[in-house]
Amino acid sequence: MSAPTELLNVQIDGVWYQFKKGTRVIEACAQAGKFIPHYCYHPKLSSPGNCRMCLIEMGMPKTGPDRKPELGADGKPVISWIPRPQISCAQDITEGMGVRTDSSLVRECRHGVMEFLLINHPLDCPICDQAGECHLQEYSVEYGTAGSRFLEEKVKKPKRVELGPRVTLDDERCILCSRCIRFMKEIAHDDVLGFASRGSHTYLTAHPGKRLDSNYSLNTVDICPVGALTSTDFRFKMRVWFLKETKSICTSCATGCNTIVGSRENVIYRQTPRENDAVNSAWMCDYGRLNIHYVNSPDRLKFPQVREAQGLANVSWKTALAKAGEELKQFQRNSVAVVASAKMTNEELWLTKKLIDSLGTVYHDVVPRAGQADQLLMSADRNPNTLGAQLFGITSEYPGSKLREMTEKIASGEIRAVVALGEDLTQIGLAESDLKKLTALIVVGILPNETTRNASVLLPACAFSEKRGTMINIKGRLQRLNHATLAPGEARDDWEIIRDLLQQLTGSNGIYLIDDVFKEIAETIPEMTGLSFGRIGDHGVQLVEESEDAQPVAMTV
Amino acid sequence: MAYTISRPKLNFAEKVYLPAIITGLGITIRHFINIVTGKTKVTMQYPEEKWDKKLPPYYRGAPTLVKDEYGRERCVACQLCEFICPPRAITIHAGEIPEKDRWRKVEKFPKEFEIDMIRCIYCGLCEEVCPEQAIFLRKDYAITGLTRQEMVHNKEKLYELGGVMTGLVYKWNDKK
Amino acid sequence: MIITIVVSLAKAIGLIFLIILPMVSYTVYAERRVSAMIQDRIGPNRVGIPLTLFGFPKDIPFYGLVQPIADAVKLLLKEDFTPAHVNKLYYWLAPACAMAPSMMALAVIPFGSQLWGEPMVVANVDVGVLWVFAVSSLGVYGIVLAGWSSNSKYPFLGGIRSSSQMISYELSLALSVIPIFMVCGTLNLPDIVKYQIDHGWLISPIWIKGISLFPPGINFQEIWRSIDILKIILWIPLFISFIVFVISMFAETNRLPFDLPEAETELVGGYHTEYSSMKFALFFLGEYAAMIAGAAVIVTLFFGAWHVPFLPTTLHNPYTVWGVLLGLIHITAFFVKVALLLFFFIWVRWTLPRFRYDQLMRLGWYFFIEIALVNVFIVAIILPFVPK
Amino acid sequence: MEIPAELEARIDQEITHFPISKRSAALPLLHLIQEHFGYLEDEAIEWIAQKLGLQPINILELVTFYPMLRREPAGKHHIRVCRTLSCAMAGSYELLDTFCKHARIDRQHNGHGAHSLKSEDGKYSIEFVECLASCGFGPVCMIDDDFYESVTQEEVPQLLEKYQ
Repeated sequence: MSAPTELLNVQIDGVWYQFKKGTRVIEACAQAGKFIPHYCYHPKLSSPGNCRMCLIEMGMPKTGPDRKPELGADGKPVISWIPRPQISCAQDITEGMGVRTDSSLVRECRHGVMEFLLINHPLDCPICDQAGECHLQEYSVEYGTAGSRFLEEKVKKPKRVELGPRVTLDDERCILCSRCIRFMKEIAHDDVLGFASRGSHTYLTAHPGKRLDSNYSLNTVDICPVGALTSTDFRFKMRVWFLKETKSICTSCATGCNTIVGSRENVIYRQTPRENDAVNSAWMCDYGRLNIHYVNSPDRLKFPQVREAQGLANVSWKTALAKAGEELKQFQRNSVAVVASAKMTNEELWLTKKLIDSLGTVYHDVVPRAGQADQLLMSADRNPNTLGAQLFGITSEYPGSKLREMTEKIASGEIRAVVALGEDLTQIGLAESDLKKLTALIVVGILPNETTRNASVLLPACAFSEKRGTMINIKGRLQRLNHATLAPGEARDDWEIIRDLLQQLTGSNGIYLIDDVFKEIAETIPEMTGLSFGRIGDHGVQLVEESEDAQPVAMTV
Repeated sequence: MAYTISRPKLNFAEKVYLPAIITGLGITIRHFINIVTGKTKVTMQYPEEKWDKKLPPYYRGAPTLVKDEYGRERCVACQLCEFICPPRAITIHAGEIPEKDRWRKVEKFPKEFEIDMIRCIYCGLCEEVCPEQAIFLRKDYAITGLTRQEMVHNKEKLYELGGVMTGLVYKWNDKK
Repeated sequence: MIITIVVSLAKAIGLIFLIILPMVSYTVYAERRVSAMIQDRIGPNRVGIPLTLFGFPKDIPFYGLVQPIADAVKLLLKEDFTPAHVNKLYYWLAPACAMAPSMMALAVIPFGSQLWGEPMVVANVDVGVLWVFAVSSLGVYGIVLAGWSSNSKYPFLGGIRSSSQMISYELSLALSVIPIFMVCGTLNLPDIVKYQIDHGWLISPIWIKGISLFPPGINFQEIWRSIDILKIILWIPLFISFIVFVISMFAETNRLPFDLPEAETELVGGYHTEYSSMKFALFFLGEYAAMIAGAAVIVTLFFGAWHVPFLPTTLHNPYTVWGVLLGLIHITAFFVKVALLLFFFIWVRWTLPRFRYDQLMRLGWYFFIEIALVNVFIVAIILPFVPK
Repeated sequence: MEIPAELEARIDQEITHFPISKRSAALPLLHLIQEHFGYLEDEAIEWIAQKLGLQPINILELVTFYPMLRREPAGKHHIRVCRTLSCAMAGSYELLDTFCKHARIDRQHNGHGAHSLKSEDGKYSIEFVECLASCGFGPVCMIDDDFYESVTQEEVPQLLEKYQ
């Protein structure tokens, strides 16, 4: 925001408002509280103006013979109305413009447009996954006519088309708004979609031999106003009106895209992006979006276990924690190592730090996960909270730098006990035989792996959707995870487990709520002073100034 | 703001209650005498008397699923009945009709369709909400079972009870 | 001596097990049927002889008369659950306390004239009425103990309500019958019955003597003499006594409209909230037994007990068939009167709503005690002028 | 698909006609290639897209939009039947049916969009076109580059006979 923006006067439904120059008419109306139905218009995309749903009546100030606007009795310009309706999405406001959003002409236009859009629509809402969040449904209730006058045969178009590995297309439902085409072209920069043929036979397609396989393809499903593009993963799984929507963040990489987790009866069915211009605009990648199904895996660890002669046996939490405490107390300062995870929340990391301090060990680090960053959202760091781990001193500036030393000492038998928090030790270069050498291996995890199978005490924890907490993304933004589903079996929140482990070592510590942990953090860490879960809000709080080398986020409007 | 409700002033007869009590006793004894002398109509004596023959066409018995004249299951698993069901008796798991199937154009079908008859309140909202005319309340009303499991009607049972319903709207006819 | 004991035992056992207990069960049945009929329903009409159990095609419904037996079997077979937080001794004692007093009260009631020369009263006690009051007011202990020992808030409230209610109404109950003793000059119940046979039931203002069916005949002189203006004046306070006594009896037996200790809608069943199975049944039956005892007392005091007008009270030789028959007719007459009163009790229950607690207290302490007290003085003033 | 050097030279020359946006050269290029090969195979579409720095889908949109651009080779002889109003009223629909019958063209094969229809032996292909500018003498048709007016159904076998 450099120079003060010029304000323009616009009359909307008889009332004069002021808007910034450059506002589109449809946005001005929205700001004035007048909703204008639209299909092709999307605030983050260009406006082709092809759906005709946003037609309004528009007028320009009447100019007198002196080339100046005529003023009415109220001192405002007199508006001369354009006889034909205009689209409101592709035009910027001008000084003295008049808009009628609810005149009889406008209503008639909407009626007409809805009738045309539905002429070739298959009306298969009962099987359509979009039903319940479909603009065609909503507007036909609000602006459409109940019956159709169209008696002729409907145009047949391809159905059940696999546009790509993750997107299924039903061309009969398509209303040719071109949002998906524009998204792929303008945001994903992978121009594979287009309209073929013409007239009422026009259909959406990818070029033969090309597939919609971009890592951002599922965003087209989100922005599709009707049920033409559907997610193959979510297809026919659950009706959207059953989904409980929980605001959360994606934990698949360090970007921390804001999401909405859709779950029903403890099963997560989908994850969709939530608009946050400071992080992910309105998009997210397919990888993060679909990386949710492990939460509902039948293999999830459900009961605390301890190693007995025959192998791991289910025990009560009390017994398991007591055993863990007993084992940890046996070992000297540096014969214990703590392998934490940068997938943990700040609260868990904070308690982990306290656990490390009370154990007195210098061997602690997180496991780095590096991947390829793309030019859009995905960051090279695939751990969602590396910054948190650094902030609380679990790891150094170079995450994972201590791991080599630790693995060597474990292999040589110098380190005899390991606390593995959410990480598989075989991933840091330890063989199963090395794990067997350990006297004590306390594992907190959610899915079985080599490490959990060799644990001496196994404590089942929660997946990202089952806990509350905060994380710091790569750009230093503190964001909140929210509780969407319940953990399976007796699995417990990670922070509770770590707190209980800590209690085994130091006795009662007066922490009963996750809010207590956050309060403690906020009191200690200067960057977080004065913050609370409530203050973080749905869109997060910027903790540190955005650094230069952080991933830029695609912000094309 | 609080305000005072003025209570009616009672006269002596009302204060001693007795006239009211006697009137009340008169009313109750009249009902008693009427039923003893057979003047009062009472409810139908169920196991001996049954209404089966006189059930009206709109009678709401057990909800069932129906097939059409081509043997197609009409339900497309839209789950509106599951949504509308006040006691949440209905559970549906949807599936996709394979490409090779005769009815592939319908695309979606219920892999599992269960109605918990212990929960069902026979309100008929499922029938009313069904956009495919697939679920109907038939005239079975004495739904019994020895176990809870038995009282959960699965898809097979629902089709067995529902049978075939012809002459309904056949909207998938002209779909590709 | 032994014969006296045997005969007394036979009378007691015969009365309780052959008459009262079945009557209690069938009062429950009557309660359900009558309430149903008042509410335009049918009530339990299904439990009969379960012939289908033995392979027959159909049961005999028998108007549901076997229902009480089914109920009893059900209650006996139910799990007898004692909550952990109760005071065990009193918790177990309370149901017995609820049932026993009403049975004991019946001991002094003359429920018939005589059979084979033996007077039909278990114990002919001179202070019969006092015995009745003394014993029946013990019934409150059952309720109070149950309420207290259950160690739970609703039973506790029920117990408290019951004890204060009992105190309030015991007074008017006792005061209201004093005019009867003044008129009859005795506390002995058979003597009071005898007085009524001679001078007319106390409920009746005039007593037509001189008409006899055995042997048939009308003695006009006798009829003329039985109409006496002073006796009619005396009847007014006696009728007031009757009203107060009956209403107090409702309160004493915890019947609607005075069933505040139970008050399902407010106290979840009151004092017996924590009880189940046969212990609950004992409370339940105790309540009906109290009702029967109360009705028996009312019948004895105001309705001439076993007396049937126009029938001879005794024959020269009570050992003949006719003598025994007359004895049985008298017993039947007594219980028919009791049954009619029970019907009245039920009828009232399904007509009137429950009183509010303060209304109940107000009625007891502000009106009934005063009325009963004034009544005693009125009778005392009138009585000297009435010819013996 | 082999683009002869001579054709490529013409194409390069054509592109220079559109100095501001190469994209505008797409239609002339499509015409050139269809002229040369008789139709536009997918490979050609991709070649043009690459040539103009576009995505194949952008070219495909054009190809499917314009009825004169073909994605399948036409028959040896291509029949065009006018279906604009005056010809339609004079019986051009029936004429097309008759052509199909005699040329053994299966009309059921028609998919969506405006594809021309081809006989089994590949000898004839047929399509409806809009006005051929002889409205006074309908129905009219064109076979290859020859123009026929007032075609009756009886003449159809003879006409087909001419084009073997």
